[in-house]
Amino acid sequence: MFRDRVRAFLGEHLPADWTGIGALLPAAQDQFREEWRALMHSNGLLALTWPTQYGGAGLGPLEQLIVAEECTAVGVPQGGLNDNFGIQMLGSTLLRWGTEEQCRHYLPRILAGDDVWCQGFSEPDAGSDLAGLRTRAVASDDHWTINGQKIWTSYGHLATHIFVLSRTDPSAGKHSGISLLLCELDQPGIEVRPLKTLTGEEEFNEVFFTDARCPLDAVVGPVNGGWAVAMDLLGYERGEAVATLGTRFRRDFDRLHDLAAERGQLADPVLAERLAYSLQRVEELRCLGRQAVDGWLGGRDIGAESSLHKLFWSEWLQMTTELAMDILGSAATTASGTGLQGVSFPAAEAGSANTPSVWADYFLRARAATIYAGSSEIQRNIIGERLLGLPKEPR
Amino acid sequence: MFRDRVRAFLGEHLPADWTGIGALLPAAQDQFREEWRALMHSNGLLALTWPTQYGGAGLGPLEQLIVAEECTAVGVPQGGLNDNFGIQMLGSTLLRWGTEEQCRHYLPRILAGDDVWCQGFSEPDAGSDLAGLRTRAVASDDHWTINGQKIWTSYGHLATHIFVLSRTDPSAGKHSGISLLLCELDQPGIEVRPLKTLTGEEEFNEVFFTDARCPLDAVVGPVNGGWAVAMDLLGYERGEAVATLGTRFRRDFDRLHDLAAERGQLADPVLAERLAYSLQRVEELRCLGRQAVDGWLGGRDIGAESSLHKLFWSEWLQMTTELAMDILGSAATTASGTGLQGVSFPAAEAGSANTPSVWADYFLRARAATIYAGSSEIQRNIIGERLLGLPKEPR
Amino acid sequence: MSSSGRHHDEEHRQLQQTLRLVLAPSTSASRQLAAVDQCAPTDAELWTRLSTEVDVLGVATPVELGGTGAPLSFLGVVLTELGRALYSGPYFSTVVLAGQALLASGDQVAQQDLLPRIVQGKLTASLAGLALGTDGLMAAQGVRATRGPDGWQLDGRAEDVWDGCEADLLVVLAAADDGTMCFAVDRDAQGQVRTATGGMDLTRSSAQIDFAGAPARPLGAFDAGQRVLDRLRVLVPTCLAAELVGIAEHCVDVAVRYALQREQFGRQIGSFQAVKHQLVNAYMDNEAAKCVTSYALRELAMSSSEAVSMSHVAKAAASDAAYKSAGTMIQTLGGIGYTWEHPAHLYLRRAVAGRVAFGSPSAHRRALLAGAVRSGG
Amino acid sequence: MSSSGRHHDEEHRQLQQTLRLVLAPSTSASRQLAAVDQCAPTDAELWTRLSTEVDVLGVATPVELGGTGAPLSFLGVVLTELGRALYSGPYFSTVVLAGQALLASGDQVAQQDLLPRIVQGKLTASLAGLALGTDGLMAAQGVRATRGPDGWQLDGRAEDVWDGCEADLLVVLAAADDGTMCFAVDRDAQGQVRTATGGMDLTRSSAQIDFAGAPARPLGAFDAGQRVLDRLRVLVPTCLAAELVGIAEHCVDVAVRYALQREQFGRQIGSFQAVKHQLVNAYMDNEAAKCVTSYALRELAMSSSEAVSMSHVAKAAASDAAYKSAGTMIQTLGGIGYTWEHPAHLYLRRAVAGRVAFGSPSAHRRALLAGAVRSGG
Repeated sequence: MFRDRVRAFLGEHLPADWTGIGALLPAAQDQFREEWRALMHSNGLLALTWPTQYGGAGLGPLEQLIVAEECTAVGVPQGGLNDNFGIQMLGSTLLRWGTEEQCRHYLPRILAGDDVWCQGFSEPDAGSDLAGLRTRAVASDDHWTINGQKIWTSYGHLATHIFVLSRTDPSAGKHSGISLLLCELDQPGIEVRPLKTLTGEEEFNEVFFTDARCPLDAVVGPVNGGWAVAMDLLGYERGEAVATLGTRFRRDFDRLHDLAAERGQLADPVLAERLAYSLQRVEELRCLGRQAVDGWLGGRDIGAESSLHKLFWSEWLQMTTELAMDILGSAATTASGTGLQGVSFPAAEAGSANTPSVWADYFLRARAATIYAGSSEIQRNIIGERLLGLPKEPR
Repeated sequence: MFRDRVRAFLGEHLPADWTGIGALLPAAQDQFREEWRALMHSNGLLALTWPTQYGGAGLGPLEQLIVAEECTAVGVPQGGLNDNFGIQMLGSTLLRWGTEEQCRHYLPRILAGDDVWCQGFSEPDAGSDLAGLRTRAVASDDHWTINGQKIWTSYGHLATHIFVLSRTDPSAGKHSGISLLLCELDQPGIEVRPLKTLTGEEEFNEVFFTDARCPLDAVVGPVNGGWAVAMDLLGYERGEAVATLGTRFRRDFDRLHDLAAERGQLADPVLAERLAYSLQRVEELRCLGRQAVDGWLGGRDIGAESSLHKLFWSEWLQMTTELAMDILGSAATTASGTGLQGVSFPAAEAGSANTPSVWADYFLRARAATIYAGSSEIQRNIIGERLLGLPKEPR
Repeated sequence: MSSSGRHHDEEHRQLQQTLRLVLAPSTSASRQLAAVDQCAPTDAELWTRLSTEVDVLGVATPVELGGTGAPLSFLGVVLTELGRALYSGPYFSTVVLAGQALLASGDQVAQQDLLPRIVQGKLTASLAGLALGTDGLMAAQGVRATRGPDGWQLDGRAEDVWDGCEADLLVVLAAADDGTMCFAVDRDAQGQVRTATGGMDLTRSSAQIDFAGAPARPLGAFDAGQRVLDRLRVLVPTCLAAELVGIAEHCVDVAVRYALQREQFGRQIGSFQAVKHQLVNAYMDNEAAKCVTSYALRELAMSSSEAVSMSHVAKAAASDAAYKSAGTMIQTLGGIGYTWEHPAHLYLRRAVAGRVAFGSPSAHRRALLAGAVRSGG
Repeated sequence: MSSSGRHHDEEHRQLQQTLRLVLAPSTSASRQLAAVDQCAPTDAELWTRLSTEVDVLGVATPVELGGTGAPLSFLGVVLTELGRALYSGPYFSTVVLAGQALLASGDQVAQQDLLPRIVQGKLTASLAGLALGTDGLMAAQGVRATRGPDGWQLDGRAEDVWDGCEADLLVVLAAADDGTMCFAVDRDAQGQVRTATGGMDLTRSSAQIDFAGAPARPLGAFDAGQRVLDRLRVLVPTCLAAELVGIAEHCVDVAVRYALQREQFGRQIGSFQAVKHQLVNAYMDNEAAKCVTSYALRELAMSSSEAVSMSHVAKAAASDAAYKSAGTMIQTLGGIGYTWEHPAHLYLRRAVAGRVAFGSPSAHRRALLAGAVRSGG
């Protein structure tokens, strides 16, 4: 019934020839995304699980999942680029750890689009080892003073606010003495510097803090107890990915299969065998996603399970884009057309053009898959230690 | 010139229809090996590099290499099964570390076949971590008393003597306090128990020492300085392997290729691609072998380089025998004929039958390749630390 | 997609635990080896316990034929546990191959005669004549059926018949003039020679069966042969996948346990990333294989259109997973895993044989891709 | 086999060291990126130094034509170093493609006219019309040569001509009535349009060239086209392998250096087996690729019967090695390797393009196997 409502909404508001946001040019994508977010909001499809008093829909994870699935199926976003940080991650975290006052202040502003959030976690010397972070915040009478540097801040250039993991007690142990601070970006003490990726996109940023400030009460959860808050926050990133990535990657497979057929490459048994393996694996991925979603809806913690999912899909993506390069041969290395339009991560957006240059671009972008959001090496440690019970390395 | 002499010897003594020792039944192999060893000895082709006063040929590593190459080319052994331990390893080590008296006593007896040696290094709890060995030897007035257990002693059931790495100073550091002792097997304190491998062969043994004895002067090199002696000894195992394995494995490839052709499987492009890759890699292996031999003849230490060679060939062997299983399909899993005849390690002997059951047997035997003589994990550590200069794990 | 409920999770777990208790004695290393070394016949006591105590011989049989009428997912649980225990009795041949063939044949008389006896553990059976063709599983061409004055009789050779020497009853797919037909042949019928064949797998017996005018009872109507084929070509790979998942999981379990217990360089070897990450890679593939296999069984139970493609995914994934896990186990065990005394090789052998049986991963992938092409992407 | 002596090891080392000194400035990350960002043309000063100071433009040219007359192994050393430095000038096109084509053509007049100028760095050149066919490298079918009243002229299109826009001279393999012929076309000849093409590799320029009645000078006798083809189909993949070995080695060097310097969890990341063993795997393949490439060059220099098969092995091995090493480098570098500012992606791009150019690993393997079949095992 809810699913029917979502489908009706999508059917009503999308043009008949809609193939997915990936078919639009980057500028048109931005515009569409903004309008579409407003439309989702006014139809009560944004922040499904937030209580109504903060502007949410007051529904449960099942409804949230249904929206994610249906939007994915037709190839529209479920909100703005930064909503993953504002709604999914920070919003859910505030609802669990924040004060009533914080929720009342921040949540409606996120929905209204007044506050646009980004994440300040990684640092140049704290990548895989996040707890090695060195950005420091010192409390004075009425504010925190923050000094340090963050990196890999996605869409930081589009944001107005940043949640910053900072060391607030340098004398405490590595995982203690950390706090999660909420901070406005538009101030003299903060500089956001875009970082070009290897395909030339500007998606990540460096954020420099030089005596930057935020209010004393802009701490989420306990002061010096931010590590647990941050781990919780990262957990909210996962549910949707496991639910939708299988579908998105299967669409990528289908596009590649079409391309191989068009170019007569299905007749090459060696390439066909590799395509068949890619298909097998993406079907495995879809099943793993379904299973994790079932567990998630059943209230199971899918922390380490999501590591398994991440490891699986990142390897699938690299294998499949490498296969695309081999299917295309020199067409992929000499193609000079445009690549993927706008932000298409980690899967290409529905509607993306099916050309050699798009696949070449996708191949290059896929290099990040085994690095970002916990490298494959870290994921293997997590799985080995939490799911198999193997001992940690001695340190 | 020397090569011509070796070829003439081989041409003279091998039957015209000789295809390799692998074509003989196990009992015939044993008999051939014994007679062949005597023939090699009487023709001065055994212990090429030993000085003549101990019965050797007094020649250099180049001549040794030529004999190895030519014997490999026609598929005859270069001696008995235990000569790798007696001549190559212990003999070379005695010449470097032993006393004049030890050389005079032991070396001629090895050549004459009076003393047949095996190796007592690994222990149940000291496999990859050889220096963790716990077999203890205590000196009294006129002898050492040895207690402990060795394992994976190849051809121990064929031997009369064993060289035993023992802890002679338990209070010293892990790598100190170890000595290499020479010990007779035929005594009440020693029990040799064969250990069946997963294909049912008896090749390895456990050796139990219960107040076993050896003379006080049966120590090679300094007392408590045996670790360096042992590392040196292991080095003598390598030169010949790098020189001949490429040739032997290329012969395996050719047999598999013939088999695939016979069974019409070359027409399967997926199998053909995998065969082609196997061929590429075995050619790489042959080149690596040639290069290492050049270095070895030039006096370069090939310690870590031989780790690279081992890692490479063990992976090649597993990949190729797995390919064989796929080429044969159910013919390999339902075949019930005889497997490889006798000892064929690590490569199958020249002349081995080219049947599904031989390949199935070979596939199973190849499981040992990444484990024995330094597992792949250990080899990667050695290469990473010695050739790439990467840091050891903290301990 | 998503959430088709609890999928009987709790009941599955109970069944699993019961089976582990019953199978525990036969899982011990010494028992497994003794069975192989002495070429022990089927463990009759265990067979009885499986039929009476745990009642799993009828897990995929309707209630009216004496079974439990449980969904196919329960069969999957049983097969996985039997795989883990490297069970060497004729469960797969009797319950999956012959039992499901009988069900698919639509021959009610035969069903009512035979299936209750199978469920009660009083009749073992197997299937001859199912082989891999270019387009997936098909009727092997080796056995021909002709109608003589005394009824139908069979001639020719069937290869790789699991538990073929011991089976009380053989269901045989044979080529008749009008196409594939399905027959029942009794153990004591004349005109058949059953020869045990050896091979890679030491814990599953197999036979070559030569028919020479063996009297055979046809099963079902004129289209029964095709119906049996249609059913088994999807069901058999899926069920074998469930068994292979058990093999795979057991291998990783053994390796993990060893990695926790074995110390080298003063550390548990499982703390080394070189070991840990290999185990994780195998575990990841096992989780995925388990997941697609149980999904494939659900789709099959619902006669969903995805059942065919998922059977290919499941057999390919579980075959690869079992093969890789067995290899990883031996590598983790080191030398000890290379000995005859350790049962590791028995698992490797079963994995290698099961990988090829009823279609290699490559063959199933090819069929999967062909299906994707036909269904238009 | 074995021991063909020192193989000029010491001289190779000297040449290598000299080249590293000369190339060092252009290897710096900022320089490499600046060159890409500004689409800088060939670095004229460096080109001059290569010709005069290091004298490597004539490394594969006989003394009587102004070259050094060194064995081909020296060319391999140069190409490997240029690969390491990600050199973007027209060395491969001028010296390997055009220079070796001229040598193989047997046209002494053209050789005496052109090669000394190439050696002195006064003439850049490239080759058009070499493409991958089903049976290895062959003459592309896009360009046709016809004899008109004013001599020979070319029509049609040549793709993927390295440094094609900038080359002073083009050697063109074209289809004439009697088979493949070899021509020289000057830069300022009319009837040609050279269009720069973009693509994956940002450090090697490439062009599409359209000929419409372009006047062309035939090179060599009637069989020169075939002789050039016969030589280049073995030489070009081998030489490109040498360049790819340089790419591969540089990638592992960068990764190792970073693994020694970068600390996480209080340790150098290179001390983690997860990192260390990946680097070892890449290194092992690089060592093998280097080894087969130098062996292939030696065989080629001796016109050995193994030269053809070893060219396939070398190109396949070096392509895979470079591709894998670039990926391993980026994985080791983590996020920083995914940025535009770090030159890692330039190496990856070159590796990806070089892998496909003049025959993919798979194509070369296929040819290798076919050769093994023909030579009877």
